[in-house]
Amino acid sequence: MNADLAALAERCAVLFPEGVQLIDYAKRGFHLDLKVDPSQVVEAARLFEGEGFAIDTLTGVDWIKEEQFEVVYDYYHPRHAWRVAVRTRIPRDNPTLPTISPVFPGANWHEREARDFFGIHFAGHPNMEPLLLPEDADYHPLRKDFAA
Amino acid sequence: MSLPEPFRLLAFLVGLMGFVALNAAYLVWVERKTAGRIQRRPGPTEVGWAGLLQPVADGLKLLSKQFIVPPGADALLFRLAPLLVIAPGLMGLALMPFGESLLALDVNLGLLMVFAFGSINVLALMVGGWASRNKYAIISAARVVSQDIAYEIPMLLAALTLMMVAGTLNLSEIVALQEGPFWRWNLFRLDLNPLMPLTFLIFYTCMLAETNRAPFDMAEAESELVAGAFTEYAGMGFGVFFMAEYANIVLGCSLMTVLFLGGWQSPFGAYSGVWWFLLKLYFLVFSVIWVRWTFPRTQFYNLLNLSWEILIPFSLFTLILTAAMMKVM
Amino acid sequence: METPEDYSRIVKFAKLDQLLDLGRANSLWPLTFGLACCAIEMMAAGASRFDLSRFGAEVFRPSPRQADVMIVAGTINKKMAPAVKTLYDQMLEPKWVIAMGNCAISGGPFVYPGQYAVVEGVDKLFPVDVFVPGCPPRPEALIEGILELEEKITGKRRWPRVEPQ
Amino acid sequence: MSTAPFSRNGTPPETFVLNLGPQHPATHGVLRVKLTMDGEYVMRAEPVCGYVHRMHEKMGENRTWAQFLPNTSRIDYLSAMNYTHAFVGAVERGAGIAVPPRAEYLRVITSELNRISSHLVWFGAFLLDLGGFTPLLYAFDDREQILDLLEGVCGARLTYCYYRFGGLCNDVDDNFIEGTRAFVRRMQPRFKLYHQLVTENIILRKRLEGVGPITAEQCRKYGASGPVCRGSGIPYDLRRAEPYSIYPELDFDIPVFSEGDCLARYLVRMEEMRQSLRLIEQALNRLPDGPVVAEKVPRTIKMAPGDYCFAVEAARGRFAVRVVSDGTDTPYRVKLRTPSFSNLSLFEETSAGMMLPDALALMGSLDLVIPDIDR
Repeated sequence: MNADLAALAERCAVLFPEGVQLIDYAKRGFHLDLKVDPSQVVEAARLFEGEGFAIDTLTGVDWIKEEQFEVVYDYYHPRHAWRVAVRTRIPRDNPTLPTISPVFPGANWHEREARDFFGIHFAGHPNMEPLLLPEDADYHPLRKDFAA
Repeated sequence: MSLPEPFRLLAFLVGLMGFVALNAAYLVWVERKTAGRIQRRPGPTEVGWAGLLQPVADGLKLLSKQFIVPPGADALLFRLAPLLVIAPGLMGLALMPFGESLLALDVNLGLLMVFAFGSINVLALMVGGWASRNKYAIISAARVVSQDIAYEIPMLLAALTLMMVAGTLNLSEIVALQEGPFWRWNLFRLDLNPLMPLTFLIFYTCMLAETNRAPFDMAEAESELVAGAFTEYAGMGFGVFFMAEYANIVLGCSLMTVLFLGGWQSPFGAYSGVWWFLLKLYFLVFSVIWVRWTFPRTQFYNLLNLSWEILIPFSLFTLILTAAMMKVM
Repeated sequence: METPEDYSRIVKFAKLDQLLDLGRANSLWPLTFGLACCAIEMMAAGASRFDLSRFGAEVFRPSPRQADVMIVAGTINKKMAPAVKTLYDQMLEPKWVIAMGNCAISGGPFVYPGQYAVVEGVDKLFPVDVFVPGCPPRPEALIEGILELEEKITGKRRWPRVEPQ
Repeated sequence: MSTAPFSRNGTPPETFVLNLGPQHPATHGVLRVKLTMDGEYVMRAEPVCGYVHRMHEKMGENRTWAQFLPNTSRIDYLSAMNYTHAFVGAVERGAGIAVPPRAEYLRVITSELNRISSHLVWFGAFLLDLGGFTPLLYAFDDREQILDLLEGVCGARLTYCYYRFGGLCNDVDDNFIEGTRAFVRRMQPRFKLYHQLVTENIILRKRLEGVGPITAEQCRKYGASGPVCRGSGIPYDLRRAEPYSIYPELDFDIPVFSEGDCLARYLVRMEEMRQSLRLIEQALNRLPDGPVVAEKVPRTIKMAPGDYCFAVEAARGRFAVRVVSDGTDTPYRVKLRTPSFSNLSLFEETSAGMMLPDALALMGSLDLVIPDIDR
């Protein structure tokens, strides 16, 4: 099992020189960690989609001290049960990311939810209205500087 | 007790109104108690002894509820629909021979008139659904029309076989022909129509579909169309629809008792009277209630296919078979 | 849609009103309106063990027109508040409201400084008759709530009230 | 199977929008689906959620680790044990707390009991959508017995807060063990009853066979998990794929059906209940003695900065908690990956062209819990 995983890690390292890490599942809960530049997000999604991965979720984290949003895409492989976390960092003032919904339609709702909570705008997203907040909501609750 | 003509009829009609109202009230009680028993719970017990006053409480509450015509609804049709629903049930029962002399209208074309009144029910539900200007009600109105048309035809064909067997349309004569012990009943007259139990089953299925009950309750599909054709009705409007549903069930079951089970004839030849009629009637009504709480709802196009592809051919076949058997006999 | 003001204040039939109240109390048709966890306990109250049908209340009417009591079982969200208000307006006089569970009474576990989504209590939207505390309240508590509502309607208590020691 | 909507000789079908409103008997909660309908056929179904959004993730950020525990059992109140297990597991994985074996066994027993009770509620509600009223009452009868057992252990019927970091809050007594054994014995014949009454009913089979097909590709594209993906041929069950707690030591098999229609998902859940009974029996036989909580669990949890995931096979599918900690005693970010969110997201694509009753049967077979979607 580790051999195919290591082979996958090599392939990712070729495409994304920034940072590929094999993680011990027992400690962190996922197998492969990938730091990716915001523009390469769709490319990473296409790579994992080709490998047979499935979209799991999209997590936004607001690092207010470093003035950055961190967006983590989670993919898992139904056959080999691998779990990959792809991370990107985007500036806090105008957070935009290319949408991956053409590759994974499931991400459509996750991106709308991230827009609700953090105000991250996903370029090219079919309908960018709020999903969980009321239609006219202009506040983004999960930002650290959110006051009710 | 031979009152002059108009008063006798008036007494009968008043009696029938009371019979239908009482029926509707206490069939609701029977339904909730049987549903309780089937679902291992006691059903209404607190209101009066064993819940016997529960229908009275429901009636009082429905009577004293506010009745409004929803804005934008067609006021005239909205109020007309409940009347249109309850009227056929009453008039159909007026033709039913409950007992030898307990018969409001002895009409030669009794069977034809019952079916004529039966078909008004479709129109009433459609008018009710259309007038309340509610999307769910309109969908349910469309469903009622297609379902009842699909199930009117096999019912009529089955009734035709019975008419050929009995040779007359007059309901009291049909009952009179089934004189004597129970194998004289039409249901067991296999000499004339070997598939008579099958016709009985076809008639029973069509009666279920006509009254929108049990596996065919597409009109008032609780979990899909909120409350079907009478979503917007409240208080006594809804109460009348509820009463009409039970009146139609009683009408359908009493029609089957007259046609197949020998009306007020007793199974062993003697002591025949109205109590036998009521016994058979309520056995059939109980089976309708029993079916409701056991079966899920059928798929809509399966329901229509069942009628067009299975019931109609079968009832046609039995009709021709009966004609052939009578020719040969 | 403004409901007409109550005529019964002008004309009073003592005995008839009592009879009608008795009829209304014993056939409270609840509106199927489960929002969250309390809805499961409401279904359990309607199920065989804690049977609501003993009080004639097991006919859960989905349409607000035919329901008498609205059991608000769950959390009222700010996005849901206008819908709940419309449902309450669509219900017809005489109607009652049972606020079931802490979320419906006061916002329950989701009230903290800086919360942005929960309406703190259904009585901010419309008047509530009976409060059934608990998170979620046991089915017996809901039945006690219905008995409480019946006492409020008729003035007489059906079963002796159980005083906690 | 219903064909796609037919446009009458080229003219586009006139459609109307039917609002399967926030209050509707078939949605079992407050989910609104905007159905663009052509007559009886659904052209496009667009779910609108957020009507019971309860800010669980925001509350995670201003509560200490232990204070967030009651929230975990209110996200999906039907399988509250599994959800608490995920959060507690993530914190234990981050803070490096070991859990004694007795606690692990009891966690598996209570989680599986909770899975059966959740599947029973689904069974009743699903058949309520299809028009059969009685199975709901039978399912609730069995479920009441489970609730009594779990209430005897942790005092709550629905929102148990039974697990703590490093183990459980209290030990089980003997009549819980006898009660569970008696329940397992009583439950076996009940499945035969359900199969005779419901599964072999021709009306129901006609309602479910071939209705709402979901392909394995769609499951992968939308991230559907649990009985939804196992009904479409993907044998992905977290208890086998990413083993946690003591599931590797117990032997049970994963029911997988490849048809992908409502009937397949129905059979997966019915079979899963039987497997859970086997699991409970084995776990009860091997229940070790010993402490129920790890000895030195620090009062305030301190975790090395970084993010930790823990995923659990809940009744509805894969529930994962991603905890980001910055070393203080309150979590920096708690992400709750709930199964119903992804399962519902594929409803829009799969329900195009179906009739209204079929679409509702499909939604019932997805087994949605609405606060699980809105969090």
